[in-house]
Amino acid sequence: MLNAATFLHEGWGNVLIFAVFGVVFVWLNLFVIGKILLRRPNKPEQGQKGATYECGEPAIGDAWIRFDIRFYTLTLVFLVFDIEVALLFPWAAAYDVFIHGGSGGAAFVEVLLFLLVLGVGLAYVWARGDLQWTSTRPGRALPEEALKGGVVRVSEASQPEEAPR
Amino acid sequence: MTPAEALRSALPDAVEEATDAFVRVKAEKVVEAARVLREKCGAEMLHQISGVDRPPDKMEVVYHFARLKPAAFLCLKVSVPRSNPVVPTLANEWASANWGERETWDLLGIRFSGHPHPYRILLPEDWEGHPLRKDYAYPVEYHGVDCVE
Amino acid sequence: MTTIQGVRLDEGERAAPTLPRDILTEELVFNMGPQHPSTHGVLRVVLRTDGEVVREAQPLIGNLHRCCEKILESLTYVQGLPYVDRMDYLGALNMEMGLVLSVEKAAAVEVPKRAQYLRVILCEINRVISHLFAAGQFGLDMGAFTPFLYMFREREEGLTLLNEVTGGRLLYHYIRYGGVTRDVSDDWKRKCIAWCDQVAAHMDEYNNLLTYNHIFLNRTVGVAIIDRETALRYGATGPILRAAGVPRDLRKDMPYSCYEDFDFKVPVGPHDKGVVGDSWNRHRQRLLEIEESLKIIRQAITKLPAGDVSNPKVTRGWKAPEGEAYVASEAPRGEISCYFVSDGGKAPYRARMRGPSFYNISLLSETSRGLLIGDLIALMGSIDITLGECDR
Amino acid sequence: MTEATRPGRPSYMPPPERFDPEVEQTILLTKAEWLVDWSRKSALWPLGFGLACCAIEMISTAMTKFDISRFGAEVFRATPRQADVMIVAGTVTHKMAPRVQRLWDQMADPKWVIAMGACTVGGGPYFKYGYHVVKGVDKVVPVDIYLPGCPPRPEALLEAIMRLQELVEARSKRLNGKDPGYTPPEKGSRQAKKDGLSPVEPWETAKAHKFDDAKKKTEEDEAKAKAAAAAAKKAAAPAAGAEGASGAPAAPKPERPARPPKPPETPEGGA
Repeated sequence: MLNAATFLHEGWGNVLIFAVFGVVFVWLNLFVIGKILLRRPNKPEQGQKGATYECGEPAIGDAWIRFDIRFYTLTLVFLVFDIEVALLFPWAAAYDVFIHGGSGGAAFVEVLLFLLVLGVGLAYVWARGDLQWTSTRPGRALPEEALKGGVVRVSEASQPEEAPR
Repeated sequence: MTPAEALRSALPDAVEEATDAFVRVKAEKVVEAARVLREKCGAEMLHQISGVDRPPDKMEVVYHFARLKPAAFLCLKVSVPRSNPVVPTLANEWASANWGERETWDLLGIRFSGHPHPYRILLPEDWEGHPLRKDYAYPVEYHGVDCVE
Repeated sequence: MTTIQGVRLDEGERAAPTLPRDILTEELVFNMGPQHPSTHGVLRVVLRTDGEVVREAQPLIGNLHRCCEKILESLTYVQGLPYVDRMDYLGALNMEMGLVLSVEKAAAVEVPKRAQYLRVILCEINRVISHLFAAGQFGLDMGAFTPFLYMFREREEGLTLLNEVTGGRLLYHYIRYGGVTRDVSDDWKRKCIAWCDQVAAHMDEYNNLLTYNHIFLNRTVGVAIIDRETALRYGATGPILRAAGVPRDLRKDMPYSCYEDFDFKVPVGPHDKGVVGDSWNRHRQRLLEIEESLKIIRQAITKLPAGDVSNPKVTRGWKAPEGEAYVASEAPRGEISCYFVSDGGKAPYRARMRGPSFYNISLLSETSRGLLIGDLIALMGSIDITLGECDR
Repeated sequence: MTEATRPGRPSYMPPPERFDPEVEQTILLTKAEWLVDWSRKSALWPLGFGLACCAIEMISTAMTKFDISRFGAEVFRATPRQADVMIVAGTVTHKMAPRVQRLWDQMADPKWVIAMGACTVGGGPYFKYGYHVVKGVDKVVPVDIYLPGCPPRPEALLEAIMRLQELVEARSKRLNGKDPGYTPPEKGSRQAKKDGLSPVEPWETAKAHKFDDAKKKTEEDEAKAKAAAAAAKKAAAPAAGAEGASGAPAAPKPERPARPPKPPETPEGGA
């Protein structure tokens, strides 16, 4: 039951203090000192200040393009293993509890099982070649055997090297 | 085989004037002449393209080819009327002619027919006039920045 | 055909989708523009990439066009010389040689032997300094900052050496038609030989630091190969051509200014690592050329003949008689030559200067297809361009 | 040697930033502001922006022998967003001028410019016959420090940076009118307009950003000229008709010129 005593005892007091300090510090620096006292120059729209910087040139082409599919598969693979590591942290933190409880070995095997399952996913993606995120040879994103099979891979389709000019 | 003999034997009607330093060729035969220099005289690299403005009526394009073994420079000259200076392009066979001819067009106003990319190369696209001509008037102002103090 | 500010970019993939499934992914078009750490000056490259692989690179030059040829036609002979220095501000003395040799041949001006030897000594010091800068800059492009500092230590001493004789650190106006402006003292000769020994001693230090550095090897070996045929087709000369296996060095093939008196080797073609014509070979080529130049400097200093250093006939208002000439000489970045035409007037009628970087850059668009962007930087760093002589 | 009498001090100060009117009335802690300026002066990050020969001397200055890092300026930033000083090192040509202008706009305030080399100060060796060279970079960006030399020695660039540090440090004192060495220019002079101390007419600001709207303006002028010609033709036709009837009416008044005439150029104060 939350009341003043338990609030402070469980350490939420510290969290409150730090939160308040953080907010005040930022507000103080950005607005009070910067804007009012030290008169930070504020000229947002002078000439082409807002234009995107492209080495001194007016920006040609736009960044919001439908880029290659291989980047998408790569980010998915990264996401999976990122979460895997995130899940390992609590296990590692609580591992000594298992050891004292006598079932340290079982906990270890479970984690190995968990890693194995994800390892299979990695092996599949690796074999399929999607980790090869730059084309091995100009114009070819995949090793030769992937093409022989006549199956048009998504990433290979996006680089029609022989497309008629 | 010296360029003069090679060109006289291969293209008898094209050669207008031939000394030991250079060979003057008709404008429309310059591509064949370059090919003869490559095959017979061993010219392996187009070293330099220079345009020369000879007012009041002539303009010259001077090609220097480099021969590696034994090292020498073979000179080919083409003279065109100043009113309508057009020379067929060498850019399709000699890649170094691509930029050389663009610069000659940019600074001297000699057009190269059949050039894949006939834009100005050194000066901005909307620059008027060709500076290396003898009668070039210096610009007063360009895009708001005045050229003379 | 999309043309962006006069730049023609192939539009293969925007054509009708020829893919079995309608997956049309676009490509990123952007500028590696005039203000960029790795373009060595104001070169603008329009890039079309699909994220990492360069589909097409179109170099656009002209940002530093300083009207050198028009000025040479407007000023008198001696007044026009400083402008040629500013073409390749890293190898300024070799640029002066380019113009001076053509004019001397056309006007049949004879140059005393001592002046020719002095020209050789100072041009070779200038070449060593320029190659040190180029090698260090290439290391900087590949991410190694320390070798740049080490090489600059020798470069600064070389600059002070040149400063003592010519009066300028970077741009010298030292060579005149018919000779040079100032003689060298014995003390300077001793210092010059000491400097040569110092650079020679540090060469293996540079090699351990940069040339045989494992990361540098991975970044440059077999990357951005310019083969013999492409180099010749595009007119690329100098270290690029020699690294591609062509033994072409004007100091040996068409000797000028007493180069035939010195014996030195021309390093050519595939060096001990990498494929012929790749970025590593071009880098190694420059370091080997430094060692050769040091040999030339030592021989030239020991064999320096006596005599005056300039031709008295050439005064301030000197005019070249009618005639024309075309003489090429070996600058650090390639072959510089001047097609000089004179009509006897107070100024050259036409002085067409050939900047080697102008032709070295033109092969960028063909050799950069299919490279990664990091390898494109290796290509541009290894062909070592200065925009002053490219745009003139 | 007090601040005001130090030899070689520029007779006028560079343009201060223009401040928001509502900030003007608040009390000023000059001590705090001086502290920020004092710290800002020792961390002037130059924009890595070498054009020609002077860039090589700028690199030599950044190297170990002349060591620009003694002044905290060895961090050459590649993007203008993180740079404080734009050292324009090399010849600015007409093709490069809009890019220099754009880079200057894209730099974050407060920002300064060192015009390094004779070409940027006033066209240098290319003044007379250089048709493609801008005669001085101050036609493109407002310059703080002019550094002559072709190329200037690294020591000269270091002195330019020291001189700029004095200007940066004196910024707060100058703005509050407490800087003895700074005499504010008289009202309405070109220098006052550059300093932002007196109002600037619209066509004068247009001079600074001409590159992109130059084309737009020429099209507008042509359109107006066409309209004026059409109007004149229409007015002339009826006038000719009515000519005989009631004597010659006055010729139709010519169309007012599109742009108000520019006031005569006042002499440049002090520069």
